[in-house]
Amino acid sequence: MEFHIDKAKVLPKSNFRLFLEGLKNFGVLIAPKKKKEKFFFDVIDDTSEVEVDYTRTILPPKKFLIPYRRERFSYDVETLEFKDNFTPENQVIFGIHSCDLHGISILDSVYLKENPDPRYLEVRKRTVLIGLSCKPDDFCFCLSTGTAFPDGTNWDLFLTDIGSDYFVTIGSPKGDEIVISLKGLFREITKEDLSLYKKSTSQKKFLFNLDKLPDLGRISQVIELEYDSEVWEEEAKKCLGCGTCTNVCPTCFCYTAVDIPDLNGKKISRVEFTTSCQYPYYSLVAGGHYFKPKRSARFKHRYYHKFVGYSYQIEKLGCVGCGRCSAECPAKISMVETIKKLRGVEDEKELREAFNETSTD
Amino acid sequence: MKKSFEKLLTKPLPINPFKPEKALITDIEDLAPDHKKFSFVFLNEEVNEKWSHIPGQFVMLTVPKAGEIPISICSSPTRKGTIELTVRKVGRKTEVLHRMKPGDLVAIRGPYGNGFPVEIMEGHNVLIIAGGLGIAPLRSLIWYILDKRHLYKDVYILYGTRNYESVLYKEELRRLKERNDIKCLYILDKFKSEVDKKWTNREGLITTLIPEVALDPQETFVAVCGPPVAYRFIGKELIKNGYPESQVFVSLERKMECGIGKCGHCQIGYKFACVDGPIFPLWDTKNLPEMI
Amino acid sequence: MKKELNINHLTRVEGHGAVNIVFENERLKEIKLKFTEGPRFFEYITRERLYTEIPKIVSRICGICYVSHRLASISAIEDAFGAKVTPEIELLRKLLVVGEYLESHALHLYFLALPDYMGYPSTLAMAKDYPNVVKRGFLLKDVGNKIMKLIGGKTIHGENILPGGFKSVPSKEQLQKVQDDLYKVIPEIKATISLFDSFEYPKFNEKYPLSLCIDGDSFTLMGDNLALSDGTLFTKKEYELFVEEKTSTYSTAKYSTVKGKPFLIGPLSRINYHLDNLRSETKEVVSLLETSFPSDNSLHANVARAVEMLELALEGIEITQMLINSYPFKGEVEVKPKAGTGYGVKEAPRGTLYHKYTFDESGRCVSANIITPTAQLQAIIEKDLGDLVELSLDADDAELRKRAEMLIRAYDP
Amino acid sequence: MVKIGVMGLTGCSGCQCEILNCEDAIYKLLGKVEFSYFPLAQDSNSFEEFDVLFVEGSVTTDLDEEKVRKGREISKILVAIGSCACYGGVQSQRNDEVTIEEMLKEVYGTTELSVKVSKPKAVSEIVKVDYELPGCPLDKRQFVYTVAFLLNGVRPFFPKTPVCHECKLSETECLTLKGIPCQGPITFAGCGAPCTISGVGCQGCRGDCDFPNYEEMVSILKKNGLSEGDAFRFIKVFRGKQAQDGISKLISRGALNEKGA
Ligand SMILES: Cc1cc2nc3c(=O)[nH]c(=O)nc-3n(C[C@H](O)[C@H](O)[C@H](O)COP(=O)(O)OP(=O)(O)OC[C@H]3O[C@@H](n4cnc5c(N)ncnc54)[C@H](O)[C@@H]3O)c2cc1C
Ligand code: SF4
Ligand code: SF4
Ligand code: SF4
Repeated sequence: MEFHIDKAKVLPKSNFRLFLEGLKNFGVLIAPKKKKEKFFFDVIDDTSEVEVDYTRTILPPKKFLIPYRRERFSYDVETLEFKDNFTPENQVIFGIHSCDLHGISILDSVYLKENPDPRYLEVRKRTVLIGLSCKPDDFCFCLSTGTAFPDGTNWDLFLTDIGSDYFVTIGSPKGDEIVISLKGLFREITKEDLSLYKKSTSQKKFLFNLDKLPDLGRISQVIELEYDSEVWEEEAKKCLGCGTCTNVCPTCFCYTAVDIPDLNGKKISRVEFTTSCQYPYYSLVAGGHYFKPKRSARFKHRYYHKFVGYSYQIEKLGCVGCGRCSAECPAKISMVETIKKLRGVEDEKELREAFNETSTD
Repeated sequence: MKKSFEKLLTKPLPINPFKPEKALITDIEDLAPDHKKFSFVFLNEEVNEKWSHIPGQFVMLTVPKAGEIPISICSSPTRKGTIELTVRKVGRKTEVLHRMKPGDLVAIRGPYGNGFPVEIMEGHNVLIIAGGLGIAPLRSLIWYILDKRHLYKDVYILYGTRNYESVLYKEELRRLKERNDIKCLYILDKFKSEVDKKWTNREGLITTLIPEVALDPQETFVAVCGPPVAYRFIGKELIKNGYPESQVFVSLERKMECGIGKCGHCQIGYKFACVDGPIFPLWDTKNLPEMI
Repeated sequence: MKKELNINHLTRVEGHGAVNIVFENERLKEIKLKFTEGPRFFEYITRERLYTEIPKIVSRICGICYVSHRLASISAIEDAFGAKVTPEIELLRKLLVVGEYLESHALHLYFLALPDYMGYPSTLAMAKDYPNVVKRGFLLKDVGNKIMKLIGGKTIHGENILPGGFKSVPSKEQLQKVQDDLYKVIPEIKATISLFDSFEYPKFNEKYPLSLCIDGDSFTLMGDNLALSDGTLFTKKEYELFVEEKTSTYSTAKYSTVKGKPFLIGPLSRINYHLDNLRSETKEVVSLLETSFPSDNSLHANVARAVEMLELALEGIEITQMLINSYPFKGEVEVKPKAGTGYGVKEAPRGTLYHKYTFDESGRCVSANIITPTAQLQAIIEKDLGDLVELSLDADDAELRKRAEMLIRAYDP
Repeated sequence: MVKIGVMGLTGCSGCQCEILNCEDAIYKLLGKVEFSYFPLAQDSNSFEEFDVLFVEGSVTTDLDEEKVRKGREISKILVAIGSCACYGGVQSQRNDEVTIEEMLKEVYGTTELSVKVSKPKAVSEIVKVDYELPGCPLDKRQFVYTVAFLLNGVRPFFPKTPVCHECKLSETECLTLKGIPCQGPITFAGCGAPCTISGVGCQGCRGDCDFPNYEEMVSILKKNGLSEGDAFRFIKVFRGKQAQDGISKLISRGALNEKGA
């Protein structure tokens, strides 16, 4: 067990606003807000705007760790002196669901395991992550990806809704510091709190439609085995190649860098902007050769990377089951459905039945 | 309770792997239409001293105003002092580079990638197969081997281009042909003129040279670099002639923005061409989809 | 003895124009104002298109007065379908027009006309000597642009201006910001009025045969009735009965007349007609001017333009206040297509504009007729040019050319 | 001094106005470049030689054609600005449906006009174009970037990603999913998705992104309430030949059948 329950506290909901106000002492407060019928993470001035009952935001909180357009350096044309004008501020991201916390830990691995990116490290050091329990909807499948609970601890505090209070688990010394500094707002846990907490976490499972969840066991092999399946062509026929699935994904990290000169011809900025493997230019090389010329190849690449690539590169699946890619896809392509088709759900059912028959004999 | 970057917190900040070192263009040589060879030295003496690389590795070269491009190092690490890069003019950034002059500043970071397994190759025959601009990274390997000639057994170089005009390093290759410690077979797609015939007496595809190589395939390491389309045919021919797939190494080109496994563009299947490559054993082509 | 004077490329006007003047025996024989702009067949391309596509397509008739074309087509569409919008939508549309006029008039006054009076080839060339004047031009344009961007979605060809209203409306804070901006530019507009009032405008023409603008109890740019200076009033449905269009043999713009006569439209026509309807603050400013309205001097259109800017900025301030007071409001009403014909007229910055469409029951356009200000101005500009030349027979070519260009620019065809 | 020209063919002048809206950039440029030809904004114009010539509008008359040919001859770099110059613009949306004579007769009552008129064409159908900055009108920031790139001797870089990219980054609710017809998925981004942000579907004014999936786009538009014919017309408004080719390819592949209605 990685976290110590004796370090947990209880935050009565009546103190919630004060808690949010208190967080502002630790940096710029960022939390989910409502925009028409959707939610998004934004800088919070007025804490009454914070939405705790949200299912998913359009973009994951990664936009505050790796902005979608960011300057890496600027340099002087004559001296070629490279400067990074990067001055990160302390920030507190509140209200991150478990899947997104896992998403961040995947980004941590990508950016920091090998050749650590100093800018990412700097932002990450200055970011406090505060998790929040959630209720899944039809698009969520974090139970299958094993990311329904915040078990790894790359976060600082995690709030679980237990009715009239939040059960607050503390995941880091920074989290502890926050709790201590806002001592007056918390109370000690009681037996009932603990049992409510246990109940609420163990019940999460039942909030899912278990029949609809994909089976991700040996998913890497399935993708490799079905590499030539027609399912790819079928699904890709619908794919618009719009890149929505990767832009909204908490674990996608691809970017393109471009040097942008200014009008005076003196200062050049090297800007990195988020891109997507679904765009043809992504694999375009000199001579006009596309390595992934077909839409189906690009389509397949995303699944391949999520379920085979990440496993090789960082030893985790690249999908945390947040459901964003399926919920936002204009063509309504669903990751879960594609996987099921690949596996051949029907076959599996028959198999199971056949298996049950033989084993009961 | 561990954050995945906890150990980084205790160490001093790593040097910024994105930050290039200033270098000076000392020499530019026209090799063929749209192909130039650039020589560089770092402004910082210390960097010059410390610089070393493995043949097959590449650098990220900042072309001022235009951006960064991955370019294979075509000079050998055995010859210290300058780094040489051969660049073909194909697009936005390379055309700006082609307009630069000796004395101009650029910036370089690297070397990146795995390079050819030169140490494992020791004690074996080496067969080098280059097509077109593919000779650039292999030139690094050729000179490396020649400078450590005693470590390797028989060495063959096969080089194919469209015509004589597009042959790179013409003088150098002509002299290599005269050496008797290596065997060089050059070929042109189609003879068009007398100069073509003077260069070589062979006409046709580079794959036709492979059966002529008199080496024991089991005892041979093969290094291949050329245009993407050629790999399939070369690979097939090599296998047909008995070369084990695990001993054939190909150098692959992909779009790259970072060179250090962060930008994602260069993914080949589950691998990154920049950190897991750009040199891959032919064996990988079986596992990595769309590799060639 | 001169025979002919040609100005092949009119500069600092939108579009492509040329003037051809022929003399005979020291007398003017013929004047032709040619627009050589390629035709774009808007009346044809709108056919078979769904009504939802129409405003977008006709918006592209003109990049400067696109708001007018859009709104005229929208009011024609709403007219055809019998749709009524809410007062708030009306107000937002009016605010949009405030933006359009600020930008269009500022562009015209500062970037197209001003260099003539200051003796420069262009406004950019003035930037060094008169940085403040040029900055003011940019500022006014910018405020107009911001309003159009806010309400329409883009500064030019904003797609949020639709039959039935707007898909999204500005927030209270944004409206407040617009109001603040408008308050800020009022002194700048007043300075603009004085600037243009201070120039000397040679008079060269007789009384206008006729002038036309939208009628109303107050200064208005949208409405259903039109007024001619001879006292005739008519409705938008009768527009085609009064304004006759002919294809010209030498210009790609059509040639229109009312009662067989050339007629004036645009800022001067509007200010002349609505002089008593202006807001009191505007009236006060007008009363202090050198220029006296009503005026028959075409060049006074520039002053009229500046006056309009003031009137509209004041209107904008009132509108934003009303909108803020009625917050929150709905930006859109439902529009249900049905078969029928609809008419829309609107005062574009350079003059009255007319759109008429007939739809089938599914809301697809069957036929369209659009009469643009440029077409209506062709005749009056030619007449004015004639007067000008008659008076300037002793002037040399360069001078004549300059005067002719100034005159044409004042119309902003 | 770098010589820049801004020339208008048949169009609405919106792009040229948008250039005049780039106040800051114009100030910065004043000392370095000379606008040697910009008839919309100045008197003294020389049409002699340019480092960069920006061309707005479609080629519709013989005068247009003459001008653009001459323009090409005398300029080092020719940039087509706006969807009229890049694709033919709104005026070319029915090029595949009717003849020019038919249109002339209908609108002017005669086929004899003072200028010779032909079907509106993109500039690239007449002369070689170095860069295209589409949009109706073009995007201000893209114009400034382009000028900055070109002044520095570097070709501009605008990957042809779809509008969805920018729409997502601004965290706008997906209109296609809400049932509103939107061309974002097949349209070249770069505008910042102002239309979808205001709740209006993308109208496709910037033309095709790389490898657009027309087939699926049409089928989504149909689900969102347009008939197949209306979906075609919707897609065709700004794209000129691009869409006409794309759609006729779909029809010939048998992917879609209807053409009219
Ligand atoms: C490991 C590695 C080693 C390399 N070594 C070398 C080397 O030694 N020498 C060398 O010369 N190169 C080498 N390259 C390739 C080199 O990196 C590229 O040629 C270079 O990055 C091209 O940059 P560019 O900006 O000039 O081209 P870009 O402008 O980026 O364009 C590249 C190509 O893409 C095509 N293209 C661009 N846009 C479009 C479009 N819209 N439609 C169709 N086609 C388009 C063009 O044909 C152009 O040729 C290497 C690459 C890698 C990955
Ligand atoms: S692949 Fe889809 S479900 Fe998985 S993490 Fe990314 S956006 Fe979420
Ligand atoms: S390759 Fe595709 S799926 Fe993988 S990180 Fe990049 S954009 Fe995401
Ligand atoms: S969102 Fe679409 S219609 Fe709107 S400006 Fe962008 S490309 Fe044009």
